[in-house]
Amino acid sequence: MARRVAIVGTGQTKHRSQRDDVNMMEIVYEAATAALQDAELSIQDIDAVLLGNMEMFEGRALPEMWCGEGAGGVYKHCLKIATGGTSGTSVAISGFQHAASGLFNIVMAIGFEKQSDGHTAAGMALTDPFWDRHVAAGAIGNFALSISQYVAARGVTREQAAKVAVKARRNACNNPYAHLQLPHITVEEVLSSPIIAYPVHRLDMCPTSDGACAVIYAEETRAKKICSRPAWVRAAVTRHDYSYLGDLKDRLISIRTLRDAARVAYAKVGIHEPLKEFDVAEIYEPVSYAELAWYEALGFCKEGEAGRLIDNGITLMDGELPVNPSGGVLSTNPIGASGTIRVAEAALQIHGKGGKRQVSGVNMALVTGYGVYSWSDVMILSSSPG
Amino acid sequence: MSKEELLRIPIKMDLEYRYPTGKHFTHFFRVLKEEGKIMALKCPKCGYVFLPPRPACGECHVPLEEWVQVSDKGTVQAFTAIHFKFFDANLGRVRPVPFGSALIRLDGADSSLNHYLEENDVTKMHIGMRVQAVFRENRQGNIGDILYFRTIR
Amino acid sequence: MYPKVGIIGVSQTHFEVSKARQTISEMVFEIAQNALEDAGISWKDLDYTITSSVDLWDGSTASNATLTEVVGAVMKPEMRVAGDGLTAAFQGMLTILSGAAEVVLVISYSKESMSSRWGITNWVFDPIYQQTLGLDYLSAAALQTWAYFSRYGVTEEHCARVVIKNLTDAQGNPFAQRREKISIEDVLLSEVWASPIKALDVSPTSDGGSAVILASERVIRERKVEPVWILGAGRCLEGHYLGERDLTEGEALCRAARKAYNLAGIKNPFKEIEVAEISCTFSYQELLWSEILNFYPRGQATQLLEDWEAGLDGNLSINPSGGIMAGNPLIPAGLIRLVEAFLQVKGKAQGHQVQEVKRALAHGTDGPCGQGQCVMVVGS
Amino acid sequence: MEAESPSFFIPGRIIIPFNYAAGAVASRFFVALRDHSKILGRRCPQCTRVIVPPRMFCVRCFTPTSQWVEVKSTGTLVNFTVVRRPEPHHPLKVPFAYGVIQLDGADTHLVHLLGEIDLERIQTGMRLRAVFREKRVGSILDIAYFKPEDNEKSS
Repeated sequence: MARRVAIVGTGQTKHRSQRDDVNMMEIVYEAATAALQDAELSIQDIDAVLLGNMEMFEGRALPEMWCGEGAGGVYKHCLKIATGGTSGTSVAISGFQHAASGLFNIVMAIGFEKQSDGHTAAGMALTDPFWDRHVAAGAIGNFALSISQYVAARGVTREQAAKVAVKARRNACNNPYAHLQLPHITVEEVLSSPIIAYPVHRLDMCPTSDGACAVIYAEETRAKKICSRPAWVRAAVTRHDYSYLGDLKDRLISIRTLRDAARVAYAKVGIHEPLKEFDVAEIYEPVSYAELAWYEALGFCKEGEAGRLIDNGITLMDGELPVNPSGGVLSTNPIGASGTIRVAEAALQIHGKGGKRQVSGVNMALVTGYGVYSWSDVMILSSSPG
Repeated sequence: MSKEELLRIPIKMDLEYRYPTGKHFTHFFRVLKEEGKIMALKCPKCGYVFLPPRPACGECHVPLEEWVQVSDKGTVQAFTAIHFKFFDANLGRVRPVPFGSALIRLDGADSSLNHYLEENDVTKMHIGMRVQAVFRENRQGNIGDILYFRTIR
Repeated sequence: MYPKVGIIGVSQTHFEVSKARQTISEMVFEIAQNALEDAGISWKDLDYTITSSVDLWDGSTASNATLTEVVGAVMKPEMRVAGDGLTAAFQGMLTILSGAAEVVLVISYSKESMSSRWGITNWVFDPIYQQTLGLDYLSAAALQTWAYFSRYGVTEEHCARVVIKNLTDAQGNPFAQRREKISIEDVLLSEVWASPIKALDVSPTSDGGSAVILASERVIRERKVEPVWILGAGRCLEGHYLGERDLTEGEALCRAARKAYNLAGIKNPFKEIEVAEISCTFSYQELLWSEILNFYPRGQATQLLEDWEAGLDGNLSINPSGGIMAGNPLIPAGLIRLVEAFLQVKGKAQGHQVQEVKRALAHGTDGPCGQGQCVMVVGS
Repeated sequence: MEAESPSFFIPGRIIIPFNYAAGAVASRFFVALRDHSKILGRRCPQCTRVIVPPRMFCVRCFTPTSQWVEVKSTGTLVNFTVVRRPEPHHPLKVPFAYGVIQLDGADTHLVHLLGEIDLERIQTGMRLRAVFREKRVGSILDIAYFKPEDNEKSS
């Protein structure tokens, strides 16, 4: 009953720590028009516009009311999805569902954040008012605690984590939209950057960015007309977990949401050996250590072998499975858009429009999203509709 | 174009909220305030002991009604020391750093509480470390009644 | 509309000025449990949860995060529509139509007693040109009222009669918050908040929420349940800057309704729909929305008052529950309308049941002056 | 079952100083207000409307606006309300009035405050003139309010 759907266009802004030249609504416009241009469509072709964003970071209630104008949502079906850090992938999944439902033919999903307008750490620490708010220190605090467990259990070293941070910022140099482009960054530099929360160094962590990203979905017949090599959505799976930071015993170690979402998505597409079968992965790594934990949860390696994967360069641009050729969240982090950027970058790789960051012959791409206290989204895109 | 002045519009959010503690949290905070005890809720089906307390078990979907007292002593499950300064919207100012924080599984509970450590030197922290709650003198009925957890042997 | 999605269970809270004895998560758990019980299914049957809430209303970041266990989303998918609850039901329907789920819980709630309604809605307005002027939903609605009055000759007295109509009808609704008997004079003489809107023209702030359980046609056939089918739905947004909008023409609602009517095959809504539950935070909106929904020709919605007062609203009953005027929080208001539409079609609306309801319309709105609009038509 | 105990309330005050980028177009509009007490609009090349306050793109046509146009600081009142319920987010003490104003030379309406005006005698169709604040900072409130044009010096 559901229809096949593909991504036929993507658009991003140039992500920076502070975009003064555009306001929040205009940054959405920039991404929307870029995606329309990429798909060679006009706004009239779009049936539905979906927005994803973290409203507290800019102190907005119903930001789609204002920013919907920039998204081209005026006189269209337009709504906003917000699920914390996974907002960007959630809105992408909602976009897919809209197009697959049969009620909409061409749908645009846009993630955006203008962190320079607010205080992200302040917004992020406004967790539940009874328990965590009193002590919470946003995503950094959450990750620092989680990493202390992961390091103890798996014995990954800070050098291995730093290698992930280096890979991301070097890859970012090939991505004209990336925020942090550091061609000469070294492991030593990461390790000598200040500790922000033990054991996380500043350069282990993602930056805060202003940016927006749009992806355009089309149902099968239109997708084939619009795009010579559509990126078909083959799976989209979400898993959420308990409410409080202390609820999960082994946070990054098991990351059961990501494991289960990947298991279901892989089964749907018939993936048995992810490291071999995926040509590229765009995964949501807000901190260097998380990428290592995700390698295990996504089945790229056995438990405890994530450090070896990065040591051996398996996930570098010229490795067996390039992970985050875009530079990832570690290089670019407009939070509500960060997940959408993963989807767009994976689609871009299938479209063959990756420019200097293009991996050759991408047929199968993996996308993940992460948010709140370990919520996960997994999407699989492919050059074949399956 | 490059010389154009780009402006920002400052708007200060200052919103007041009153969060009612409801049935479960009221009981927890009342017992904490009046008796200095830490209470948790036990799932009648799987036996999991939840701290913080909450209306339902997420696995069994049954309401939680059975209160059990848990110890004020526990084991550190995860730890950190926060060094970066950030604006605390709850305080309306930057929160003082560094501070130690940990996920602490109190004896008798199955989930952990996210709270402050007295210690802020990570070289003196480890997973499995034993800690004990230090209570505020004039308890008011909120989580701040536990000031922090101190290291014990 | 084919394939079909049905509503198999609903629940709503009693609406109150303050539900201080419950936290949000306690309230939400109660709503969800009751909806599952009404549908006769268990938590394990749920494939997907759609929540609808807004961080600033809840006073915390990603506020759905504290609800995972009480909405059945531990190790399951949840998606939050950060706006109108009826739009969340729309998303829930799409989740089923797209093949991602077969049984979906849609839940929406708000506790307006925790903060200030007008203070929060000031943060909806763009910070560049409108927010610093101090606009909120109240002052924006007042501008819309004048625009409507001056174009169509509607008066304050008409609006007062809308209030009386709703509060009278609310007396039959066991969930309604405001059921006191008041007179037209009481409304007209109540304190002016933003002319011509007076205190009693405005729905009271409220705590509460509602839920619906949606299911695929396959599940419904397999379980042999009698659902209320979703026949059509539409959602639309219009521009944000008040000075660029024609506040009386309701283009967004017009388009959302057209889409819903087309899918449901409805040509004359006044004749083909028996009950309409529409979202009216302010009294004038019941008249304005009724016209744009094409129940009455433009400028003639006051006829609904004549009909109601003469007991002749048999053709199309508007807000027999007493509607939002009797007290519903803004965010879940649209989903509560869907619950009411369900109850009417099922014949389970108790004291406010309208006879022989085959089709009912639910309407939800968010944003200032109905900037975002959602319409859903359901039926047996 | 023990009797239900009344709740405590955990007070929460959310204090965050936001600082919103106006963007290039609104910045230039504000700079003109601040430095020259001038009101600028932008013209849409497609529908040719002059949009005030100006936008980087036309919301109707989804096309970038192309040209700066100065409009008059006088106009006609098309809609209004008198606010009497006080709120902390109001810029003025109640009672005060909002107006929707058709500025001379603009094709859209401007929403702003009304001042130096008898609140009982506001009428649509009234001619209005912008009153600029003495100390201007680059904000929509650099226009203090609009006052009746024929009402010299106010009452």
